[in-house]
Amino acid sequence: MNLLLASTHYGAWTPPLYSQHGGSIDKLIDVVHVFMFVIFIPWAIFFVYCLMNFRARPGHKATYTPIKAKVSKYAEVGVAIFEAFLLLGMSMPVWADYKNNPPAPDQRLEMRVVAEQFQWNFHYSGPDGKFGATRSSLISASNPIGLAEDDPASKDDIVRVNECHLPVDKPIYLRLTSKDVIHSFDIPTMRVKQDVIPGMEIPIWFTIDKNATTDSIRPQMKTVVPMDKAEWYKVRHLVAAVDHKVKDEVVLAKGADLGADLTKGKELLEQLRKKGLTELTLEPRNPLEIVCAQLCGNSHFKMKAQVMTHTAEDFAKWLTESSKKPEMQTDF
Amino acid sequence: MSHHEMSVEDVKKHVRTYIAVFVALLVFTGITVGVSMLGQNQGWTVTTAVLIALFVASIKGSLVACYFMHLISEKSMLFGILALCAFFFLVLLLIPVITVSDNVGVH
Amino acid sequence: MSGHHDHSHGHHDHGHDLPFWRKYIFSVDHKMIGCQYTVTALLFLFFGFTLMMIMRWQLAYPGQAIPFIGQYLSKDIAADGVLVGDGYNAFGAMHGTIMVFLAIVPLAVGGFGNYVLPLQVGAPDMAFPKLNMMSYWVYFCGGVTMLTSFFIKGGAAASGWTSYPPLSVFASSGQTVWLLGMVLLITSSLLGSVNFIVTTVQMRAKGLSFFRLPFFVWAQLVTSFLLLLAFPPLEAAGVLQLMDRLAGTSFFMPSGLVFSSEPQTHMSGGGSPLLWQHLFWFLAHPEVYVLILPAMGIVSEVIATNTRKPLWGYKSLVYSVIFLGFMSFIVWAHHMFMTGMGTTLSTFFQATTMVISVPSVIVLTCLILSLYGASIRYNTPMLFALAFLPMFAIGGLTGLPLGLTASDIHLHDTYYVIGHFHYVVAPGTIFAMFAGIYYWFPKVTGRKMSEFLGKLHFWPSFVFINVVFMPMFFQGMAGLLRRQYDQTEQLHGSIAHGLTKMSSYGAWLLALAQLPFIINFFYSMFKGRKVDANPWESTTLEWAAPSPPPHGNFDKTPVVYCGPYEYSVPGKSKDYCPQHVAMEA
Amino acid sequence: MSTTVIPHDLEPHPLTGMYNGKFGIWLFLASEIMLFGALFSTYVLLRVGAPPGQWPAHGSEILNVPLATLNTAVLISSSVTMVMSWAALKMKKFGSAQVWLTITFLCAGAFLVVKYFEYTDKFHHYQVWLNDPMPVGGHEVTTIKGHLTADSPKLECSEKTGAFNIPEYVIITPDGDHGSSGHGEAVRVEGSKIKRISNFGPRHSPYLATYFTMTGLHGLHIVGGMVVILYFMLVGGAIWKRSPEKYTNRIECTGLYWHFVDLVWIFLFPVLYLL
Ligand code: HEA
Ligand code: HEA
Ligand code: CUA
Ligand SMILES: [Cu+2]
Repeated sequence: MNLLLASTHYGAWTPPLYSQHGGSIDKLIDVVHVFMFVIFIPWAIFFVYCLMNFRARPGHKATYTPIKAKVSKYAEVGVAIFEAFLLLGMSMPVWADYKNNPPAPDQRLEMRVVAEQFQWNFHYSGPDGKFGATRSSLISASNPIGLAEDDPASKDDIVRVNECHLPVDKPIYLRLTSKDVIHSFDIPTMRVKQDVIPGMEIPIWFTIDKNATTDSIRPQMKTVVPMDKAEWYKVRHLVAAVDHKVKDEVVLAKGADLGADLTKGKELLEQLRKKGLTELTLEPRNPLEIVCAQLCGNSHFKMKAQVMTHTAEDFAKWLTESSKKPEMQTDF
Repeated sequence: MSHHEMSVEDVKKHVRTYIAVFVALLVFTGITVGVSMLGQNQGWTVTTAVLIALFVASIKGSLVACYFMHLISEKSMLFGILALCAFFFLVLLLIPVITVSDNVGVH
Repeated sequence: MSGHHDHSHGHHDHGHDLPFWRKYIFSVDHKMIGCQYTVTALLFLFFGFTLMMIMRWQLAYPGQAIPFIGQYLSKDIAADGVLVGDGYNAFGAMHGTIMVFLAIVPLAVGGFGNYVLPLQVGAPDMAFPKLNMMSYWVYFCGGVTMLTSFFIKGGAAASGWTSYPPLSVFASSGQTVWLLGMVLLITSSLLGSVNFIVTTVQMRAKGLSFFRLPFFVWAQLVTSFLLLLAFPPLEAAGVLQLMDRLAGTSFFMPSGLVFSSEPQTHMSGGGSPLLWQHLFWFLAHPEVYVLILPAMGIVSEVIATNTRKPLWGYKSLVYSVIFLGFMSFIVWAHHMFMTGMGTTLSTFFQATTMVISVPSVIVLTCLILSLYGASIRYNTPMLFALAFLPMFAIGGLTGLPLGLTASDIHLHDTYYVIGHFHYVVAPGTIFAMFAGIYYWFPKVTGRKMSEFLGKLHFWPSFVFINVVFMPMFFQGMAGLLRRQYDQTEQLHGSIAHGLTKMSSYGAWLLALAQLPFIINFFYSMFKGRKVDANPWESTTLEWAAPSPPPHGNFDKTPVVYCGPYEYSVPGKSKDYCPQHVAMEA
Repeated sequence: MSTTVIPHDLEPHPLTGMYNGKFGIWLFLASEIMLFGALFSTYVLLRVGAPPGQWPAHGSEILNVPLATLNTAVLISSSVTMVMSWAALKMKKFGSAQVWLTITFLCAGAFLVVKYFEYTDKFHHYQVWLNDPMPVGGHEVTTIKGHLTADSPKLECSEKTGAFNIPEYVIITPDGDHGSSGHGEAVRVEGSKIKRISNFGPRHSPYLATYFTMTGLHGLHIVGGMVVILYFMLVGGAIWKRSPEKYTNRIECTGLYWHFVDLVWIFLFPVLYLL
């Protein structure tokens, strides 16, 4: 399976997990699938047995009377009981936890996420902890959320487009809204998904694992891809993890892109092959992405944002630095 | 009873019922309007107003269904189907409740 | 419409002197209407599949020109032969719409239901023959309306088959055409379902009590109730969306929308996007059972005949589908778990979703236990019917993690969902449809389809359809989202790309595997082996009529003496006792 | 052509007590209940979810209750005449049945005429929403309802949205206190001050959207019923001659439909006009 799914650490089953609540979701997924196999395999064996044993052949006659199948009753009741267990024992508690227990206001990082065709706008309150007012009449390409400059609370606010900085190990509380159509806020690696609906503000919250800073997970995802498996599609988001050398000549420097564009990317791979490079050591340019999970128009597939996770100190540093430069607010 | 084998006498009896129902419907229409005006003057709560209005409308509706549409003399098979329909109708009417009440977001 | 000449010879023997257009075009005979439905629906099935094959090219080779056909596609759909984003979305939305509303439902209900149901209940025709004809032509107009939307400015509807507003209200005029088409299709279904219910309840042959009805009839009856009561809310929703698009109302448009940086102050606002989702899924969940129930009905008929023994647990089958039908009205919001639903509601809908899986389990159990002690004949219809069982099991089981909110967080809107429902509708329903076609072909034409070509159709289809859909579960697990014009734009999409290619190749090979079927279908119609009225030695009433049945169906009005599946009754000379033959003591 | 005899085309089936047509029409009505159910559901949702002030406290603030009461009476009458027509047929009095049928048709027509006046009245009534409050008749207002005067420029629709473009200016005679027209002095409002302008048509507000959609759909049902009734007024004699029983049945089915349409109105009236 790993071969088929490409040889990265992105996994053959669920993707890697960097959030605290995600473990219980994964566990449920695993248990359900085990359950499914436990039902399906005996079922399939019995099926095949019947197909072989009861085929029409000379001298073989069907029996009119139905078999007395207590087993089927047990199986049906068993299925029902197990479903009840899945529901009551696993799914509902997780969901209740996911929905009912928001982190206390003084312990969380609160921010606003405003979705639109086709970008994610992130609004941080800045060091003062107060969100500036927004007005739809002020919205423009350079002020995507319509932040009111005349509101003092907006002075230190930070607005970022398609770039989201988050601290690890601190509850994050997002208030999701949309300006136009329905989007869906999805971070597969965090097991977070929530539709973003215009006219509503929907909160979600989660906490990122302590050691899941971008800088530390990127190298974990390092992988070696043989040149003949390196199709452009599979490597387009990956960069060279080390200097690639052929006879001491660096043909692909560390951090180099494999090309964001189909033709150029293919050419580059071709060149590398010609130069005699046999394998690539790669890592994701950015391992954490926010994607849009709800069809929202022709560029829905491109609607994504990069998540940069930082330690508490780094995040605080980023926050103060970014808010100090008001002209940076809408610089994207 | 099926209308199939109805005698002229039966029909004449029916006609008298129809007239009575007609009068009742007109009276109830008057009541609805009157009550609603009263309610507006007295400043009843929306719930009261809705309940009364729907109550009167239901009476009128039942009269039409039972007598004009002869529901009162139909067989139980039809009731079964209409009960099913009524149940799903109620489910439909729950949609607003569930959309508004149990959503983590705010409108 | 090409299908009308196909069944001509079928009616030569019964010399009513109807003009051509009364006999083949505006026919009121349920059998001709059934054939019209079948052929039209098969053409749409083929068309829907073609759209998907084109989309699968873009998925496997994003940004590369589509071979052969790319250059002929209009500018709204493809630029320089490369599918564009809007074109992909339009094809996707239309694939879903066509497959569900124009292919499978008309085939399963309009085609099989119309042809077989009156015969199986021993009726001379449907209760309302003219209404029946109308319902076909309204469906036909709905189909043509949908197709024209490909040619108007801006292209066909591109907001998914689910048409969620506000996106669908902002969308180009293809969406309006989609809505008009849907209103026609819904009307057609309503007319049809009234006809089916009345026919089943009022026109059963003498002696044919409800518990002697073939299971297929039961499945159709429940299906008709689903259509009757679930479709109108979508019709209402369609009207509301039309109002939003054409009359500028705001039923689904909340206040304060800003579209491409322009505040939408010309609208009143105050609407609710979630309202559409509720009304849509209130139909669309029962609709998925509309797709599966007739399929279960067909499979049961084929299995009963070819196991040569009574169906196991006929009554529990009947109660299960009734319960299934009822429950299907109260699970719809499991498609909306990610809309911000709180714990109360999600608990309710998860619970009903788990409950509804129980009758499916019972149906499948009954069918598989019917195999025990059987004498299974492996002919083509039986192969397809048997393949239905494990495929439906896989599709159904993968519904469970979707029905549990917690796991749905990760799986919602990923290819896992696509995998789940294609397992039920493609190797599930489509295979059942194939089984039905092979099974009843001799009744319709008096000729059998070729067994050799049939097996040449079955085996590759079985293999390749799994190649198409199995990888989707793994992709979905990896987080790959559905409705992606270019999956490799995202990190996890690019990583799962190998599987995408595999799936695409599977789809194209699957198309090749349909060639034997198409050849077989037309060849056997004219040149197939002639057979008598009851070639499978079956018990239900349709086999009591001549093949093809004349106008009015039965030579002599049948009377029913026993249950539907009296096979291998001990002490009888033959291994089957037809329903219309009084059993010797 | 068809020698096929459909069982229970005329005589009732013992299980349901109904002939095919009647059973069919009841099933159809069940589906209609679900259709209007969805619309009522929409009404409730939009009303409950509306921010304060967006929805009128009572429909009578905007709509004409006396006219609608009249219409209710008209429709109820038509229901009675319809059932009388059927009763007459049962008594084998074809002539008077046709008379009752004709009265039903005329009532339906009258209903539509009244509805037409109600509709056009709404389309000639306007509301202007302002960017900033301005003084009108001694109060600061953010919105003005009223009629445009003759010298107000003609409003044009935007091609993209279908809504009125903001005109250069409008001259509007504000409504009196209770929505009656023609009070107060006409005011001139510059286009730059206008946020939005709309007549009291469907796009005006969720309330009117619901009103027009529900009554419009109901009106279409009336029109459909009228077509059927007209058909039987014209060819009834021929069917009666061929089979009196068949004709009686058809009128019964038509009646069932017609009473249902009446029944829907009985609910629409209080819901839209009075609440
Ligand atoms: C024919 C169509 C069909 C059928 C039958 C089903 C059946 C089921 N479906 Fe599916 N579903 C769809 C078509 C169908 N579905 C479609 C089209 C969508 C997507 C729409 C869209 O978004 O575009 C969808 C989406 C969908 C979702 C939403 C996912 C999401 O968007 O996040 C969910 C969630 O609950 C779900 C659940 C189920 C369940 C629990 C069943 C159950 O009824 C399944 C029950 C069956 C079984 C449980 C298997 C049976 C038994 C055995 C294996 C026997 C073994 C037994 C013993 C040993 C005793 N489906
Ligand atoms: C009944 C419903 C149905 C059926 C049968 C199918 C069948 C198939 N679907 Fe379908 N699909 C949907 C309903 C269906 N689909 C829906 C609702 C969606 C969601 C749309 C949305 O997102 O809005 C979807 C989406 C969807 C996607 C996801 C697209 C995306 O999200 O971007 C994909 C991807 O591969 C896909 C593939 C296929 C394939 C390969 C088949 C194949 O199985 C097809 C196989 C077909 C045949 C085997 C037919 C053979 C018949 C003939 C050859 C006829 C012969 C003719 C004569 C004799 C005249 N479908
Ligand atoms: Cu935003 Cu998809
Ligand atoms: Cu569902």
